[in-house]
Amino acid sequence: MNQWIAVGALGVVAVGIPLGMMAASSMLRPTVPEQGKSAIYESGEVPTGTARVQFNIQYYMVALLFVIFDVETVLIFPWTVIYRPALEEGVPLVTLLAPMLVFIGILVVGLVWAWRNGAVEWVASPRALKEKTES
Amino acid sequence: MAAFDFAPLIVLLPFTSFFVAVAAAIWRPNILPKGGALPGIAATAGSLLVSLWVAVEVLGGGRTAETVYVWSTGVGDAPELVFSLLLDPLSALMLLIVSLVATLVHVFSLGYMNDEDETGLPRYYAGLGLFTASMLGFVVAGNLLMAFIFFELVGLCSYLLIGFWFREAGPPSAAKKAFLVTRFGDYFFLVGVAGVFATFGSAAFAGPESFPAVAEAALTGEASVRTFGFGTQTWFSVLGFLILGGVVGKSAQYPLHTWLPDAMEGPTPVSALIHAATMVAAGVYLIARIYGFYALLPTVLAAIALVGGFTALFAATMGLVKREIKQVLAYSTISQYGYMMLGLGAGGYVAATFHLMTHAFFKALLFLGAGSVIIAMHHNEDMWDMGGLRKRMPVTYVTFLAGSLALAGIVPFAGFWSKDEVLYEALVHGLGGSPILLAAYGMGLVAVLFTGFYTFRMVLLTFHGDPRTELARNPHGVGWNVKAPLVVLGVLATTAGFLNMVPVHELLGFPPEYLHDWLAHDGGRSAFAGLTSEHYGELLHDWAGYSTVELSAILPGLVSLGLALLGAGGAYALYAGDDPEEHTEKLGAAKTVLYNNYYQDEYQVWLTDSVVKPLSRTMDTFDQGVVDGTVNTVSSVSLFSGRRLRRIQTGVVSNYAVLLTLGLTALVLVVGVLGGWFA
Amino acid sequence: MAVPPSYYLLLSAALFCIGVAGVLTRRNALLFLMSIELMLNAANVNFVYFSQFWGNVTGQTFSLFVIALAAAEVAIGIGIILVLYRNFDGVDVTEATTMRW
Amino acid sequence: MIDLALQTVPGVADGLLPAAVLALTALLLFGIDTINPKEDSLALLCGISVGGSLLALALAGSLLAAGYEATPVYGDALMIDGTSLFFTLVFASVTALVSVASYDYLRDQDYCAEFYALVLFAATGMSLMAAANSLATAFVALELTSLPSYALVAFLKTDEGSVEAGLKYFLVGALASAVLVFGISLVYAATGAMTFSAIAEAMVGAGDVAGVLGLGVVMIAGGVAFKMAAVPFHFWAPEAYEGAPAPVSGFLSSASKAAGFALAFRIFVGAFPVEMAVPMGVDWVLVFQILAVGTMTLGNFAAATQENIKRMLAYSSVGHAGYALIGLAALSAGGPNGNVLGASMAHLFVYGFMNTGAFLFVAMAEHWGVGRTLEDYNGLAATAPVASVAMTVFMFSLAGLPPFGGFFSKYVLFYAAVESGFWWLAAVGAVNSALSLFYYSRVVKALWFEEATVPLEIGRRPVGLYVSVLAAALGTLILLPLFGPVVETAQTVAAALF
Repeated sequence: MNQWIAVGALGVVAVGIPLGMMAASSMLRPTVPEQGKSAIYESGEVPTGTARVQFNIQYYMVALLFVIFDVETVLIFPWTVIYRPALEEGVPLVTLLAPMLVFIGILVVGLVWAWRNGAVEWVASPRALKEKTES
Repeated sequence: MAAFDFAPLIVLLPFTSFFVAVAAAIWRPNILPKGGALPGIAATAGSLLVSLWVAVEVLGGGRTAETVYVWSTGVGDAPELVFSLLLDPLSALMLLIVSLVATLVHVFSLGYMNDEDETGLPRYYAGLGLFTASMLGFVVAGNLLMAFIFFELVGLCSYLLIGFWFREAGPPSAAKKAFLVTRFGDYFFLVGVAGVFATFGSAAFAGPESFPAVAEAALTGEASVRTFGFGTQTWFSVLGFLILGGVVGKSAQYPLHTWLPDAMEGPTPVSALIHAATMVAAGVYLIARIYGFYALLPTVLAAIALVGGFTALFAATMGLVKREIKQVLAYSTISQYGYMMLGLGAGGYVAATFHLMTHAFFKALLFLGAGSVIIAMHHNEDMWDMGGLRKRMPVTYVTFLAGSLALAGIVPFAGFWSKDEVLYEALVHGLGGSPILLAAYGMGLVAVLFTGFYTFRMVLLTFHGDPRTELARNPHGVGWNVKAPLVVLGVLATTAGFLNMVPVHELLGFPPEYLHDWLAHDGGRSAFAGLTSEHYGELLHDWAGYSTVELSAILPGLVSLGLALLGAGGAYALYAGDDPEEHTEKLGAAKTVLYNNYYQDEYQVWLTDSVVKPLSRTMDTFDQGVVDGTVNTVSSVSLFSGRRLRRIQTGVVSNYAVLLTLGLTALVLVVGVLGGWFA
Repeated sequence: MAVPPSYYLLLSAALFCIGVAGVLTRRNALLFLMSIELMLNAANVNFVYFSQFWGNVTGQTFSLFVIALAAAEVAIGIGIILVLYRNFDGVDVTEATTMRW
Repeated sequence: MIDLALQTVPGVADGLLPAAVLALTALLLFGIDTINPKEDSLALLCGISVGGSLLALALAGSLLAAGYEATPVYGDALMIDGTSLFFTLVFASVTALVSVASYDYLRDQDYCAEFYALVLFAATGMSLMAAANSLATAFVALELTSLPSYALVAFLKTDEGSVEAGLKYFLVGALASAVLVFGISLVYAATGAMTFSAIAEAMVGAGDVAGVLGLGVVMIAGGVAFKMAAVPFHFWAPEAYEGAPAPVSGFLSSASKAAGFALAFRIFVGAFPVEMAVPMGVDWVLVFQILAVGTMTLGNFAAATQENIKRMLAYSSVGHAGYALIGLAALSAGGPNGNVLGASMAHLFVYGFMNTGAFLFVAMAEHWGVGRTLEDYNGLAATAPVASVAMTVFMFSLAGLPPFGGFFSKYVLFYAAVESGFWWLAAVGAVNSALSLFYYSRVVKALWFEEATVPLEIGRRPVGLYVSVLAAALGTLILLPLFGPVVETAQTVAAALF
């Protein structure tokens, strides 16, 4: 079990150092609360509101597309693992390549569909347009 | 064998008329003259002719059991499911009865429905056609599954026809009650059918592979069947009781008789069809059809006899106090089917079949007669509003009287011979070492007295005395289409009993007992030897332990005749003469007569109040409270628990997740503990 | 210093139970989804370890499938949660109770 | 002829052709929508969808008729045999019915192409579920069925009911699939295998980890029970069926449920054979017995008290899952298992027609603007007699009244249960059937015997809905004479599973 002692010690140290530093600094520093300190830092810009704003829904759409296509690509990974050994074993190139082409083809159909249906176009919402003209 | 080739027509003809009427109802409601009656009449008359032909063929020794259509051959040792025809003396006889009554009912409907300008006639005739076709299909069924299918179709048709006047309040609920109560019995039947298949691998009625034959072989040890861990006899009895469940529901036996009086809400010709030849008869016919199976099971037989005897008595007492003419007839039907069950349970296969036949004639007659009275009375059914119809409707009166004499069991009308034989069989088998039958016999005997009483009370109140209302003074006339069926049935109700006059045969040595001979022989075909009354007699003797004592048929016949006459006389003493109230008004001075009338009235009140009413009321309370109560409790408990159960569905998806998790955990625990994972 | 298989089973079971607890207690649809992701990943722990334990890659490959399908599920789920937000003005799963019993 | 056609498709096993046709049809629909996203020609889309599903139906039917031999394809990942083709028949016919019916339903909707594509993707998933031969393909196929289904249920984006239904379906579904995956991982932990035959072989040596294996098996059972809508995994069903567009309800409650059963039959018969699992203490038969009894009872009891027809049908569909579960619950080592399982399959087949038909009738009523409660149906027969006759056929058939198809399937099912010695399952089923007659007959009574409270105006006779309702009714009736071949086929292919 002694190897676990090392792991535990690492944990203790990992938690202890930051805690200790924060404790030390709070004991040493002067405490001057001021409004500017708790204000949102926007690189010098004056913040227009809180950080808890609602994002435009289209951020999610793009993010969703990304997540899906990104994760689907993971499925190419097992194929690449067997690709070279299988070729060396004498499996015909077509047999090896065709399934992956079909897979990617289906993904492409989906992507093109999403594209044509306007999933990646940035449509300014009426409200956003209104706000823009007002400001 | 030409006749047998045409036998499927017996079923198909009314079925075609059903389609014609349905098609007419959907596309061209007015295309058919008489609202579709004529195709129905033609079809049922055609069935009757073919049935006659079949009967002649059977008389000449012809028998057949053939497969018409194979549903499924099954895989491996799974049984075949087939449609098959079985034509033997029993089914040939029943075919004649059903097709005859159905034809007459169709004709009568011309007067009862068409002439009264009812609407929806195509629907009515479609129902009648399907009803007839289903019953005929049931009669020719060659196996239990096919019988069950048609049995259910009969129930469905009764639902459609009882609820014919669905815009009124009563008929739909009566239809529903009839449907549900009989269905309740049928579910037992269904399980029974499945059980028969599982046990014997076949549900055929006839032949060496038939399930009665296999059952017999299994009891002697010559064949092995699956009995699911029960003793052979015990398991067979369980099956017998399950099938009996369907019979009790359809034949309106205690305690599932409650639907039948309500079913009077349907049109009267339908009542005639239901009670005389089709739905109610189906139950008794089913037992007769597989009598070779029941004859092996003394427990079930005793139960059948007791249920029958009790129902006969119980229904007869309730018939004593009813006001409406059709209600009296309804209770008499229950009572008469009780006799048939008694006959079957007591080993009187021929007697019960005989009573089934005579009852079909005289009860159809009585219902049609009542229908004629109802037409005349402008659809008023209260007997206390009638009286004196004798002079105004002579044909109806005479035929109705013939039917009543038959119902009451007065010699020489048909009912006497058959009822007497049923009671005789119960008595001789009871004395021959099955004392339990004596109790059933006793109940049947007492019921004879009551039957005589209520029958003649009905006749006297309806036809005799003075008219009590304006309606009864000027009744509506009835046409030939009402009278002709009445006359045909009147003749049959008078003479049908001569087919099997046991006491006369004993006394004089002739005429022959035609029905006994008809049912006793296999026509030289050994495959049908298992379906004869001779064979049933042997089975009853060997397995049910029924033996007979030597006893003259004459004395018991005289006893029951005496009781019937006593009952009839009682009714005569109470209800003969003119109506008390009317009488008092007209002859205010005639004090003696008034006194007599008063005395009658008092006596009647006393009799009903102190004897009959409490009895009936007790029966009624029992009926309403216990029997209906049980049924209602079951349904309300179901609905209540249903309402509780649906509350689980709270609509909050988190709760579903909780319940799902808990359910899964419970499953894991149960399987885990039983499977020893945690050991 | 091989870690015994039962430890991995316990780890994945613990993850799974945390997920279940989240499902049972959270009313926010997004957190509900995240809890389910946790349960899926509990399964992935099993797959990855036992793939190595049995010496075949079936389990590891399958865990890739699980990840991909989880992403697809999230995509559908976010879509449904969006229309939920529009119709019920919130993402509280206990609010949508127009149908019950 | 078929054989020739099959030779020309490289890389696709001929038995997979029905599934491939379904998938290609869905892709084709996507393609059409891609070319012209704004203007959907509903007739074209509907035609393609119906054509594709009918082609799949014909292919599956002819392969089945030709006596397709069981062939594992793609390294044992899928198994094409009679069972998979039989179920493909069910899925393809329900898909065709639903596609035709949706024609009228979608008339005023957007995203019609997506609707049809999703239906066909789900159908593809279902036929793969029926062909799954490995836990991996089983899970992927199940998700391929589920994900489009979630979207379909929530299809009416602005309708509160539809969205709520979609949410509940999705959340419960996600939970169930997490349970399923965890179950699979435990089975993999205990056996180190994914394909069914390998698991069955490895079970011999897994005696000392029976607990892990058993837990996994029960969790897998839970995961597929979600698809079947069996108690206690049914909670989504009443709401999803009630809130979803009625054609989708019909699709889910018939085809998706059947797919759940197909998968369960495959997994449990193939991977955990009764004669091995039960002695080990992994008594999944017991699990299904509990589920069957609970499902039958709860479904029918809850249905009996419903006033909303769609919800009543939803609960009745839960009840029918209970009947079909008898197929798994009445298995025993050395029993007539093929008969039981085949009877259950035949019941699902008949059920596919009658239940879809009933939901499509509800769709028609919704189309006319008739309300959803029983009272709103009063006197509908006077206005729409033909459709009401069809609905009556469905109701009586669902109740198991002869002479409709539902009677035979239920009869054969109960008979098979009795034959295997599980008479008590048949008894519970029979009692529940009796209760079910009560609520089915209420619908018939409302249609025919009650007076309409408000005069009903029917503007248009929707062609598509009429065609599909009548086709379903015809199917229910034709299965009367044809039931023999159906049940024989089902029992033959089921026997081949053991």
